[in-house]
Amino acid sequence: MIWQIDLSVLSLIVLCGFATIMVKDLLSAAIIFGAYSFLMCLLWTEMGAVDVAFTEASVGAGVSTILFIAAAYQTTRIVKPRKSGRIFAKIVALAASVAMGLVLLAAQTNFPGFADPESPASLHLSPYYITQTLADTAVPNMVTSVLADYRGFDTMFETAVIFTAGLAVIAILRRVKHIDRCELPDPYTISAGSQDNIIRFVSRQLVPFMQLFALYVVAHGHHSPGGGFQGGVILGASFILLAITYDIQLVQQRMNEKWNILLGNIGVLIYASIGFICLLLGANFLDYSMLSKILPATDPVMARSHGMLGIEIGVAIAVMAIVVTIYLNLASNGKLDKGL
Amino acid sequence: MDAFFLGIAVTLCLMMLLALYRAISGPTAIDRIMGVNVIGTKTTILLVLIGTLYHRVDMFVDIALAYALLNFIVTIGASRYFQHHKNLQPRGYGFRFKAEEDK
Amino acid sequence: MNSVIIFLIVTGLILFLATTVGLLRFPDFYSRMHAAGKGDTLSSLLMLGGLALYEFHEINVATLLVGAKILLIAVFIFMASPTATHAITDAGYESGVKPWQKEKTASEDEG
Amino acid sequence: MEYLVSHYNYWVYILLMMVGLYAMLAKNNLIKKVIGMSIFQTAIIVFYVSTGAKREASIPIIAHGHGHDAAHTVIEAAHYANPLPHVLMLTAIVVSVGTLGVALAICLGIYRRYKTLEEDEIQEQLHDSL
Repeated sequence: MIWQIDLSVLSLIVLCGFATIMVKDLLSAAIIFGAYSFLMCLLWTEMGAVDVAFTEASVGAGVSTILFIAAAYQTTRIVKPRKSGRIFAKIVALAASVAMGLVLLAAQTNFPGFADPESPASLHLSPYYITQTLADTAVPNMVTSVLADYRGFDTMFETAVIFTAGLAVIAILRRVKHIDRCELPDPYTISAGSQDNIIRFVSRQLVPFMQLFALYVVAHGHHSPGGGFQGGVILGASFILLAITYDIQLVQQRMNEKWNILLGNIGVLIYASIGFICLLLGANFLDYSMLSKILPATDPVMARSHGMLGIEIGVAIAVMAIVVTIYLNLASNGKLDKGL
Repeated sequence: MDAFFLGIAVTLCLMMLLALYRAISGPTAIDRIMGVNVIGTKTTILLVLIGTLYHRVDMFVDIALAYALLNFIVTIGASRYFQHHKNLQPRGYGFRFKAEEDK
Repeated sequence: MNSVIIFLIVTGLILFLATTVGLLRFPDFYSRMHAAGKGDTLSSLLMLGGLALYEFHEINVATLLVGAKILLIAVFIFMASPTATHAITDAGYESGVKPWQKEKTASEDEG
Repeated sequence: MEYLVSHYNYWVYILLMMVGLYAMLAKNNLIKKVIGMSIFQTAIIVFYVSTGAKREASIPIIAHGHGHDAAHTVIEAAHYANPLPHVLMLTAIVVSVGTLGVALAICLGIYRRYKTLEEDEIQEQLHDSL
């Protein structure tokens, strides 16, 4: 950690957080929230959490702000002024948050100092991960090895949670029949002038690089920050860029809804089936060292590394499909024909 | 050289504060998008700078590359909002809308 | 070598200072966009160029790769940043922001 | 003074948590509440990542480690940041996108039915329909 940058970025973050809440316009709030997530990414890089920063970079820049903008697009950006009865609720909320703040402030006096190497969190369990990762799994990036190997169960169910979120969005929003559809006023059509070609041309050039880079992130996650989650989000963001600059129909042609849901399933299935293969080979669930029996020319250590790569690919596929599904459903209000 | 890079990084943070002022107080939402766009570009540079300070640039450069690729999705998406919605919001935030003038 | 790096980065910083001053002081949307679009892109390119040059202080495969990646970032910013500027300006024009004119009175300016 | 220097990170997370909780409780607009929820989430992530930071420590990726040939280099736990909070928070961020998507989908569903995002107007409409 570098405390000079830490202090300046933290003050910027607090400012941004207050501004996001204060501003009286949903679109502006979404945009300032984008700046907030940029600053968060900086904070985590500076604290040394590169993988977290990478996730925040891809999620904050690529997906979450766009989801807010899409929601404001489909509903309204106007926040109506508060009615008089809300003052009581405001006072209660203020009292509750101040009370919570005081309780936490009282609790943090017993915390170890910031960045203390002797803090209890850094003395138990994590030294094992730090010192044994290379010998156990031949993966220099400890975050990847802890994520995919030591805590493989955790990650599997996180992937399942993301998959469930995608299903929930489809269940809430998707409208197939015409009777179910709630017609909003048609958005103003874009002027089909020549200016729009510039944006389309540049994004057409950038999308292949994005997808190639996402594959690199998935494959190189063992040796540098990155992995299945980040690569999957970047892949999904490339489709979101296509959907914004062209239209949703184009993305539908490339990856229709059926394939999207199927890919989400396949991703989670790849993860679970690698676990079951380990089980069939006589080891515990998700114990990749047994994979050396079926993978040619690998010892148990390298087999763990290869097993991690396999589940990262599954995670990437699932995350990509779900991110694209969530965006398409939100941006088109469940109709999947036109939108933001 | 490290002290120089640290000074540059802190100065960039301070200048981001000025850009953030435009993003927070900007009279219209488009001004805010502009401020956030500037902050995003500077974030890319600060990521590489922090990597240089840690002496591990090879690990940080991927994050910066992801930022350079993804940064403008927000900008394009937000500006797209205005191209679609240009006369759906007659009560603008400091704008004069075309539809109002036509009347 | 070091003096070249310092020159590049400091020039980028001064250009970025000009950008932020323009962002704060200019009277209307289009002139602010003018400052933000140009100064931002050029200062980013200069600073990334300086940082890439700093990576080349010893030449081997690893540093060459990192330097090439930093230059690739510069290329992507060079593509993406003017496009983003164009998109914002276009959005402002489409939603009918009026350019600022000097002879306008304050009451007209409010609209 | 030392106490001040060593605890300022915690104050920031408390402040952000208060901002998020206040927005979730007091704001009338549903999407504003969702933004408050996101800020609350990031406050928790700041706290976790702060516990993983170490003074004078590098990022949790072993330097120059490629395959078996680097196995004989000595690895000290104090030289690398604690990877465990990073892992937990990495998945939390991606899951937060999922929850954000579901929350916004519910907002869209409510808007589809009640034509408003304001909490009190929805309550009025609910009272009228009873």
